[in-house]
Amino acid sequence: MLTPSTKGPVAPTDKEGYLLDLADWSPEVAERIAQREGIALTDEHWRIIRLLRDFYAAHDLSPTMRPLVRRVYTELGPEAGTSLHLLKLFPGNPAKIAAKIAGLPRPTNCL
Amino acid sequence: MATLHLVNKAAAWADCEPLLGPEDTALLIEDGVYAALQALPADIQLHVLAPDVEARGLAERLAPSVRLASFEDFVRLVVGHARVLSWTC
Amino acid sequence: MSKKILFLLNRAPYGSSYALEALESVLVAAAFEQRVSLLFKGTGLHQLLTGQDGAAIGQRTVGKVLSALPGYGVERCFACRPSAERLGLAERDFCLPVKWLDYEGQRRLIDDQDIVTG
Amino acid sequence: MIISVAVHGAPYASSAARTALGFVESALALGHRIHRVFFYHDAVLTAAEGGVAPQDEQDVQAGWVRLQRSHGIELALCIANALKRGMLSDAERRRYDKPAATVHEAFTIVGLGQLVEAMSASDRFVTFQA
Repeated sequence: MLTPSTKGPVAPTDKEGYLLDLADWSPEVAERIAQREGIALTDEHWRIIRLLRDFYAAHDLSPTMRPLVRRVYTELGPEAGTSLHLLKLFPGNPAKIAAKIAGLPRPTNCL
Repeated sequence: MATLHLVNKAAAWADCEPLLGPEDTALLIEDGVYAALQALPADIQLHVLAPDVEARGLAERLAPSVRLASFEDFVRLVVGHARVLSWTC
Repeated sequence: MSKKILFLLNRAPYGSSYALEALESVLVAAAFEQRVSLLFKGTGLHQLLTGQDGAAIGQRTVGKVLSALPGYGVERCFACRPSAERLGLAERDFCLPVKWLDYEGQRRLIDDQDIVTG
Repeated sequence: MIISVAVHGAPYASSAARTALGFVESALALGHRIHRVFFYHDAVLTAAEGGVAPQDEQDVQAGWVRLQRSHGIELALCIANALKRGMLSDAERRRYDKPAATVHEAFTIVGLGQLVEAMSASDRFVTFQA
């Protein structure tokens, strides 16, 4: 477990913490955004973050919850690929919070 | 059940026409009403939206088989068909 | 209630926001568990071309978004054969598998829908 | 019958919002229920606050506002399409730190899910293309 610190590069974000310039993203920036969300990133988190970044590179899309769960299921297996698991890693709204940390645009606002 | 085809550009008629089923109806609106000036098969149920026809000076130029529809007729056509397909281009 | 919704996609992928914004509504309809089908017609078939890179003009890549559709549960993608013949396109040009329909097939597809939109 | 309507065309550059208005007025006159009017693509600009219509042209926005007042019809703007075109409610204005709200108060900004809900909850769905 990483010790929360207030150090690390700062990148400009909007009021909800999404990066203004996606090119500013780096693993250090991710740690910093996660910290603001009250999340200490573990390897489990990083597997999801990498998968999200790959998804975005392939599809120019921040996935909403269902396709995200589906992709995690196929790529990382049935234990990781449940909404409950994602909810544990990224409490609240996993698709939104994980996208924020992964440096993707906010998922299309459905609700 | 039948489809109501809305056509709002004359050039979109070429896309719509091959997909008109025997029970289907076409309603030309906006710039789609110009499509009613060309020679069209007589067996098509063809309506044109009256205010759009009037605005464009076409009322006297329509074939007798073409029917003028008011907005209320438009609503009745929508209700009387299972679905509405809107063509544009 | 789950409905059968057909999206008629006949806009070119770039040059206006119609194609991408239409795809957004396709993805949301799928996310809300509607039975979604797509019918590509006319220059809408150009959305399916491989090798697109929207970044060259500062836009998202329509072909990349389309390739996400199976992951959203959208697997019913149809293409108008007469349009493709007119435009000189074949399935090997496409980034997504499609089922080809002639006019009769398209009429049957439309007749089977609750809603058709763009 | 329960009817919902999608409007796709920009005001002025297209007739979509005007034709849709005529349709909705007549549907109400014939006793049908309008579940939602969903403005998509450039049609979100129909809600622009502060437009001044020429005296000798129909004020299409005023027509929609009247219907909203008299029949309580929901005039919904797609949030994603509205934001990128500068159409902001007061809440969105504050969220994105913009100087002014630009959406007439008769219109509401909603997620795309409301488009799907309108399709699902209506007997007929009519799209007014650009």
